Amino acid sequence: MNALAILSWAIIGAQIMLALAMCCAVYRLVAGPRAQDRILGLDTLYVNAMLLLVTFGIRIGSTLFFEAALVIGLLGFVSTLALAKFLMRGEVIE
Amino acid sequence: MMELIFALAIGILTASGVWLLLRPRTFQVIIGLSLLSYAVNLFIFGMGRLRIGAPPVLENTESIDPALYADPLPQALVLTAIVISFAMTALFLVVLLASRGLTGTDHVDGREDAQ
Amino acid sequence: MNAAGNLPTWAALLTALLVLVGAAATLIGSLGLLRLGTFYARVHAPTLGTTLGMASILAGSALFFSMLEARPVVHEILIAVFVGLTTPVTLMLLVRAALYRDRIEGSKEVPAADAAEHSIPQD
Amino acid sequence: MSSGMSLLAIVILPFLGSLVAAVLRQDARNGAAVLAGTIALCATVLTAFQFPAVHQGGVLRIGIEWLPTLGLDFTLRMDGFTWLFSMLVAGIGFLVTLYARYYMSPADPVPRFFSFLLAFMGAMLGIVLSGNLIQLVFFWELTSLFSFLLIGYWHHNASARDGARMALTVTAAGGLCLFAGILLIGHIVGSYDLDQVLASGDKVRTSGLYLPALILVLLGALTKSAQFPFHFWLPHAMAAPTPVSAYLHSATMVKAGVFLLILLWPVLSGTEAWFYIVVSAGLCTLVIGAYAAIFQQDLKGLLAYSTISHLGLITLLLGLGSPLATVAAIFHTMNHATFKASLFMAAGIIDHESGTRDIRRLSGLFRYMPITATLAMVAAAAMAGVPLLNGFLSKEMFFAEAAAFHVDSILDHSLPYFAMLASAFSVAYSLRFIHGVFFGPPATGLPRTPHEPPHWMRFPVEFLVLACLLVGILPAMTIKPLLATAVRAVLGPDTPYYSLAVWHGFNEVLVMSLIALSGGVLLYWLLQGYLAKGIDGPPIMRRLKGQRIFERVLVTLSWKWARSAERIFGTQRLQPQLRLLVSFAVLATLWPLYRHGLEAGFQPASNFDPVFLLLWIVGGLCAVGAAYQAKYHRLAAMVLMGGAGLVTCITFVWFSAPDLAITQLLVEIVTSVLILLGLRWLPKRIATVGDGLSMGVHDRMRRARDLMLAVAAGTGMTLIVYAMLTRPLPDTISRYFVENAYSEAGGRNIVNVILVDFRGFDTFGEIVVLAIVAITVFSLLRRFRPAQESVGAPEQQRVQDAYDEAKPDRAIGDTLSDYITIPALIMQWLFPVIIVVAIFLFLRGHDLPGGGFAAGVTMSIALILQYMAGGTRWIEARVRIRPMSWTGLGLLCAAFTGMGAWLFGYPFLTSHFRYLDLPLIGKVPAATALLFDLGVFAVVVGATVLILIALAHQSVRAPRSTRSPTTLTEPPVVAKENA
Amino acid sequence: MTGMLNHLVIVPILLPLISGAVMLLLAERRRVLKGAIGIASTFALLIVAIILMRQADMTPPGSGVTTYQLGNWPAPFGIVLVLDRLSALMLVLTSVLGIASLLYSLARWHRAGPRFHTIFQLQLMGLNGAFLTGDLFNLFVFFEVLLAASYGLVLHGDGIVRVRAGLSYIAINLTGSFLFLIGASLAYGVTGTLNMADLAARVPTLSAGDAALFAAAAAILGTAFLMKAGTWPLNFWLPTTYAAASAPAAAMFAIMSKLGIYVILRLWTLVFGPQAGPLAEFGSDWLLLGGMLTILFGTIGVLASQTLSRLAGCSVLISSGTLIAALGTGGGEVIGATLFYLVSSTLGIAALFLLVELVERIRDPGADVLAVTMEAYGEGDDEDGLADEIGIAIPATIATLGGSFVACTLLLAGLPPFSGFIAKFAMMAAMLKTDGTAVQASTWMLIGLLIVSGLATLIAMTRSGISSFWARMDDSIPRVRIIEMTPVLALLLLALGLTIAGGPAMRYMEATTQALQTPRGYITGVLSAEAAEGRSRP
Amino acid sequence: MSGILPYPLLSLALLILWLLLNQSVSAGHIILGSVLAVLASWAMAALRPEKPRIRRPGAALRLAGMVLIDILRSNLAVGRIIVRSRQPGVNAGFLTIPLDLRDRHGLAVLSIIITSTPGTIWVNYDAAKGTLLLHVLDLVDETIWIQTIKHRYERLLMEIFE
Ligand code: NA
Ligand code: NA
Repeated sequence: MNALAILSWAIIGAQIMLALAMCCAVYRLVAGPRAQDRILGLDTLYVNAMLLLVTFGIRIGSTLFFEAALVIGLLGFVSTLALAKFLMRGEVIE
Repeated sequence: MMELIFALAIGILTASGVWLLLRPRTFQVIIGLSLLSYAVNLFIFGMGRLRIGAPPVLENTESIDPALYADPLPQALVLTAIVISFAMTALFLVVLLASRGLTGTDHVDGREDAQ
Repeated sequence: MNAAGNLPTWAALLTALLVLVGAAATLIGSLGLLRLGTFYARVHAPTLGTTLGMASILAGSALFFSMLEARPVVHEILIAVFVGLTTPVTLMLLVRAALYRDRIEGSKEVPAADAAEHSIPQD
Repeated sequence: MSSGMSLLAIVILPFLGSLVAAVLRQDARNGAAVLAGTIALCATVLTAFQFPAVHQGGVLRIGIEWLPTLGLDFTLRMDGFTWLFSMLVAGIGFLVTLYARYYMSPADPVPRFFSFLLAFMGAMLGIVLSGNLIQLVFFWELTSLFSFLLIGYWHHNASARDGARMALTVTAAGGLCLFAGILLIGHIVGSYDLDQVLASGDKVRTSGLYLPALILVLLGALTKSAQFPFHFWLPHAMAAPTPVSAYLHSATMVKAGVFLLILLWPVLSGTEAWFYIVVSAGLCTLVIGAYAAIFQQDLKGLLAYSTISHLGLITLLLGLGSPLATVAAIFHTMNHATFKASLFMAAGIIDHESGTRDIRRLSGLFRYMPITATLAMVAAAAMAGVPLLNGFLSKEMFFAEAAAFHVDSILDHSLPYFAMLASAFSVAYSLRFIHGVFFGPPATGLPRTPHEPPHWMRFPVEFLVLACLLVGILPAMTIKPLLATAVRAVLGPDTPYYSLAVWHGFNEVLVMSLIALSGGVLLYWLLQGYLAKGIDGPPIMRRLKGQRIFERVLVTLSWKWARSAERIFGTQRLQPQLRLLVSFAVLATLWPLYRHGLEAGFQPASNFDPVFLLLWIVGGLCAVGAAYQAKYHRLAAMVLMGGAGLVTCITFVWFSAPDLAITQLLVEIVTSVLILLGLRWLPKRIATVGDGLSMGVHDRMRRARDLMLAVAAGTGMTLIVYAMLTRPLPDTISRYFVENAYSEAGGRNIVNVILVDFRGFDTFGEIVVLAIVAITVFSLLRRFRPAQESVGAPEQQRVQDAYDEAKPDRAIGDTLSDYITIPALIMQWLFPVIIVVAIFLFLRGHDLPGGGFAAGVTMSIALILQYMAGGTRWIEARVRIRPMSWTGLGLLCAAFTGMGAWLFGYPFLTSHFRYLDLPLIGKVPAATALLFDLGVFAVVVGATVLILIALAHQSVRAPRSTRSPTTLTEPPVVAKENA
Repeated sequence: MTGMLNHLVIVPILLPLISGAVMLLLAERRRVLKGAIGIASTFALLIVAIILMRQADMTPPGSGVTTYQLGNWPAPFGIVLVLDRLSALMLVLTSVLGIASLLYSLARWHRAGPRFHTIFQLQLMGLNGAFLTGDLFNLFVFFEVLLAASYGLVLHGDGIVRVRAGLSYIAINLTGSFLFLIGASLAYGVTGTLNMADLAARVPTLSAGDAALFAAAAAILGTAFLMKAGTWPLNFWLPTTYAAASAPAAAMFAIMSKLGIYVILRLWTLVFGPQAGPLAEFGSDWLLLGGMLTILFGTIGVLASQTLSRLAGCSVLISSGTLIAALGTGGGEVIGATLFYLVSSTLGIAALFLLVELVERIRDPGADVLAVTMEAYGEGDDEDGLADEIGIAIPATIATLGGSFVACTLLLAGLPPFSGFIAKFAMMAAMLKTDGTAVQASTWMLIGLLIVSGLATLIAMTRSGISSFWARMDDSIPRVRIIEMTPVLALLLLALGLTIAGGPAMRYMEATTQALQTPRGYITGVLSAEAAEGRSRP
Repeated sequence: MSGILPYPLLSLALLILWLLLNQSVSAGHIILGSVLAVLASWAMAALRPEKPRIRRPGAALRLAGMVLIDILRSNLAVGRIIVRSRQPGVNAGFLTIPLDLRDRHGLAVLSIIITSTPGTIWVNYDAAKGTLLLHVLDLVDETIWIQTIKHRYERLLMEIFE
């Protein structure tokens, strides 16, 4: 088993772990119980998804998916932020 | 196998979307329309078949082998569809708000079920 | 993986390690969402993913592509910076919102709005 | 003037006159009358001049190409028969015009009356002179229309309105039947040309479609001629001004049906079906009409029923199918026109001069208006068939034909008796007319003191009565050549021998006449006591009012049933409509697949990847969860929807679509902000206790049905997608894009090149959609009235402000400021960062994932973030954004970039690219597509910002809290934040 | 391609876009200028459309089409605009309705909400684009353009009825758009092309399995188009929406339901013509059945209507049903007659929609005032610019309105002297032309339905007309302006003109039919068109 | 200088951002990036934010290193709690800390540090009282946390920003 094969398996393993992490997040998303739990779940889901995309880039050997991850990293928080503000203030833009 | 998962994914999105589309509350309908738009976007995308690791971005411009790239056309179509469905979601949302304000109900018919 | 043919062994192994560690950290963090009992406890969990998990995986990625393309590929730093800046914003706002909601409902788990001064321990 | 041009003039002149009259001033009574009279006279004279040409069996014709491919040319045709009819129409038209000049009141809009009258005359002449059956139908329907307008002329009377509507409904319906019948005849014959149809009688009668064609044509003719059972509209048409009645119900409208029967007699008659249908309709009408006429109290009503009866007589004659009967029919048509027109006019004079038409009130008018009375008495005698008057001659012929043998049947054998009976009735009502109005004690209490009318008003009556006399006394010298011409034109070689002598000797027919005359007198004498009671309407039949049945049927069919049917087969509710649409789509999709068979492809299956499966477990849970939560937990549903969207986005990455992933993500973000902005105006739905438990069986059924439909739709999509994914991709047009993206369009990112170049026109349309939606949203929100419950500030803000206010060391807004200040600082510093990233995405789009759309959305997110951080007022005090202008300029930028290619002779959107050699920087690719993408960018920024900001602005609209302060109750939870 | 005249084909799309975008840059209060720009642009559109029609009419039928290769990319790869007699006809019809509606709106409606003129121009752009495009997905895009604009126009003027109707309209059409997308992409997945001509060329070569999937795609598309055309049972939204829309918007919509029919006609003659092998004549029985049911439902609806505007909406259904059913009979000459009917009924319906509002002012003189106060409600600071002074009240108002109403009635009921009669006659005569073979029972039924629907229209319209014009209690004369009456009269005169010029009109329609029935001309015309120098087909 | 380059540090950071995004240090990108960085800083100037003054860059670096180490340590600690503990989160609790730091940028950085560190989260800062409400996952000894925040971070931040 050469190093590349190890890397390949490692990445698949990592992706499975990340996917499981997404499952955990989605549990909160679905089960709640409160709105804040769901929002937290969504935020986690976003981060996990971003990491999954990065690992996917390694797996494919292409940087073309980097910007997708970058967009999640930079802007993914906006929707959760809006949700949080909505909970606190009842409206997103005052 | 991936094809089956992909197909089932579209099926689930469609079923959820259709279910919501047929509900009486405007908000349910807008969520349903969004889910349906995911389903439809994936559907269009799937019409170019599934290719892993072949994004249609030319790396070597000297000799171009079309077989190396995923079908770019459905992707372009999906992009257009995404934009349009975003616009329509916005419009539907505002109309449902206006309807709620004017009719006093969030029933899709603008009046609570009489029957 | 076909494109990774010219990767040195050490780099491959290191990448594998970094990615696995990052994924494990992230998974543990997300497991926290399941295991932790209250919202305020749960809110700590995802930071594992946004710190160690992210850093590790991004480092793996940077290493991998730098080796692969034989030039320094460091734009992963951007993701780290962005996530580092943005995640706290969300979490802060979310926790405060949760606090408001719990106070409104008269939850015993959270300190009352006025209780702040009294809870300052004397040292 | 050639004969063809004359024909054209005869038909067209009245229409032209009608147009002229329509634009005359409404008080131009004399002008309109002179115009109408002149035109009618012209038409009469022009027609008269054609007599030499048609006298010897000649046929005049003019054809103008109209719809040649459909075999429909505008053809006018005149033979002896139609000449005679035109003379009647035009001549009596002239007399009626003259009469109407004096009859119509200056208070009425008289020019409009003449306009309608002329148009009606034109339409009638059009029917008569049509050389093409479709053209005949064309004019036929026009007569229905103009008769409607004429009958309803005094539309302030409800009876005029009802009468007009009924006449129109019945005759137009009949006209449509006629239309269908003519289509059938045309189908059988292969042409609508009258001459060809007339030459194809055998072909028509032996065709399998003969019976339906006959029935349809008869429906047209019998409704128009007010034949039983369609007779009821005619008495109600008496609400029209009397000149109209005189014209429509003597020579024209009702005669159109008779005309058609005579015209098509050579083609349709001679079969048993013809005999039974036409004779029974005619006979019933003859008897019933005459019977009912006796008991009318209204002069015009009496004349109306008499008209019905006489038309029945003509119809009966035509139904007999013998040439001699047809001669009688033609003859009686003319006679009836003369005496009935004069009678109507006389009735009009009586009405005009005495103020009433009620026989019960009228009496002894002879001494006030002796001349008119004499004229009316002669005309009534003609109607009764008194010898030495024209009515007698044609009635004799009728009796002869009734007694003759036609088709061996009870109907045929009973005809003479019914003929005598009806004749006796007609004597009785004629007597009643004469005796009741002109004799007896002088009338008292009439609205006006009666006297003779102006001379020219009486002139038409005099003229017509003279005609009755002349024809009655000297038939051979007056009517014979005309009748012969007409008969020859219809019957051709079958023309029988007939005699127009006044005296045929003492024969069977004379006996019948005598019996009828004396029977009529006797009947009137017997009935006097009953009639004196003044009961309106005939005994027995009084209750059976055709009109009322008609109204009831019409209302039931066209209103009650229609409304129920609409309720049953339609719905106003959205859900059933969507359900139908989805079901329809599912079934329509499955049907061809079921018929042709759906098979999976043979592409080798790809490797299983557990990660992807896990991903879609996540995605599926989110989708189903969203579906489950959307009713009461909107926020949850929204969050779950976001989860599903995220997984969709990863799927795009998975299968090599980075552009899609980026765009989907960005749109996802904007959409969720948008929906949240909307949720603020959508009051909460509180799940009521027991909701879902108390759900009725009906609801459960509906849900089960929806669930099945949803599952069916999902399954269908799955099947199709699977079938598609497993078959190889055909040779698609994408190959061209891949091969030419770089060399021809100068871009490496093929998707982007497609978007801005190969299929830039799609993108062009797409940004227009975005712009329109933004404008529409903006417009809607300009007048947005929020739901009552959300008019005030959200509960959270009220609670927090109340808390701040209650604390001495806090000011209102401190809670917000504590909450947002620190995060807002970070968000502000992200502003330039996001802008730079947006520009980055924009500039790299042509070569790498990104592009104008993604950049535009990113840019608008940068702005929205600042709105969220600082609030609307804060940001707008600092940055002035003109989204409407961004949108407009973006559209123009895209359009003008595309049009720039015109300057070089290339089509719209032809791109141009080259490498610019810049100092220091080196070669830089520059493509016009980038300029186009700039337009896209601007529109996206403008539209997205416009939509979001317009929504956000609702919160700062000033007067909203004052609108309904009473509905806002402070929630009791305020204290708890304080606690 | 040299000379600006070559670009004329795209002008019907660009001109409204540019004028719409320019108006977006103008402030809201500059309504006079905007009105002038709108009118000028629409008139120019009409002139261009007429030139294009003449141009299209010069090519011999079936021998080719004028194409415009956007971006200079050859078909089937790039998007092409295709000008033939059919599209030219629809362009002319669109601009005629455009002028009528726009003129009408200048009296008051353009002030009832912001940015009316831009949305109106973009509506025209969407329609023109949909008629011109030769690409299936581009058709979707233009459908969305015109739908988006129609959403704007339905909601224009605001109010509870419009918003309620708008919500249903949007929800249903969004669902329809999804179907369009699914169908179009499925067609691509099977055939690998989006160009309609190329699609037609590729369909006969499909394997049996692929053909089934393509048929499914066609069925999905068909569902979407039939919904948009207003086919029963997918049409309940239509009368409600059209009745709720403001008069000029509704008049414009008269052609929108025809668009669904246009597309069916275009695609079905092109793709499912006799050359399509197993898919030839796909679904025509269903068209016939659906069309007849639609006529029936429209007839019921017309009779059951309580308001004139709903009656007008239901008459759209009759018109649609007639067209669909006639297409379903599929006979050669029927299509020509059907096109004639399409033009005639569109003019009639548009005139009626414009008229209805004026007539309702007679019925309820308060409505006039109400409309004005309604405009005043929520009127922004910049909406005060124009008072009611455009146009003067016309003399003999009632008589003019009444005459127009009668004319509309005749036109829609298919009675002479208007073109409706010729149209119905032409259709029925063509259906009965069977060259000796027996006429099918379904054809007889259709003919019967056509006649009955005409009668029902007559009865229903007479009923409302009498109560509006003849049975009114007061003698007040409603305020109707020349600028409102002119479009109605012009549309009716056009319909009358169609009767008189029936020969040439029918000749055009028949040439159109001939071209439609020889799709080879279209296909080769599109696929063999030369690109301008520089690019060529590989 | 402030007219063209209102925020020089920001502009520099944006230039670096641009170069990182494009993964290139070519002259073209440096020029383009500089132009964009200046333009973007103008956009920032439009918002008229408070200008941060960074007095001691050295302290900033020290802080950064410290924070990284703390974050790594906390990762392990929190990971252990999640995986090992029978009842994870049982010791969690709120904690109020009075702060002396008033500079808003300093507070912002502190909030990022605290929230990014697993196991602690910034809940609310009462500007009037200058108190910070925290939530801590493992609140066994409150004083340790106060020590850490006040002495490790707040002091350094005050050095940098005030
Ligand atoms: Na009397
Ligand atoms: Na933390």
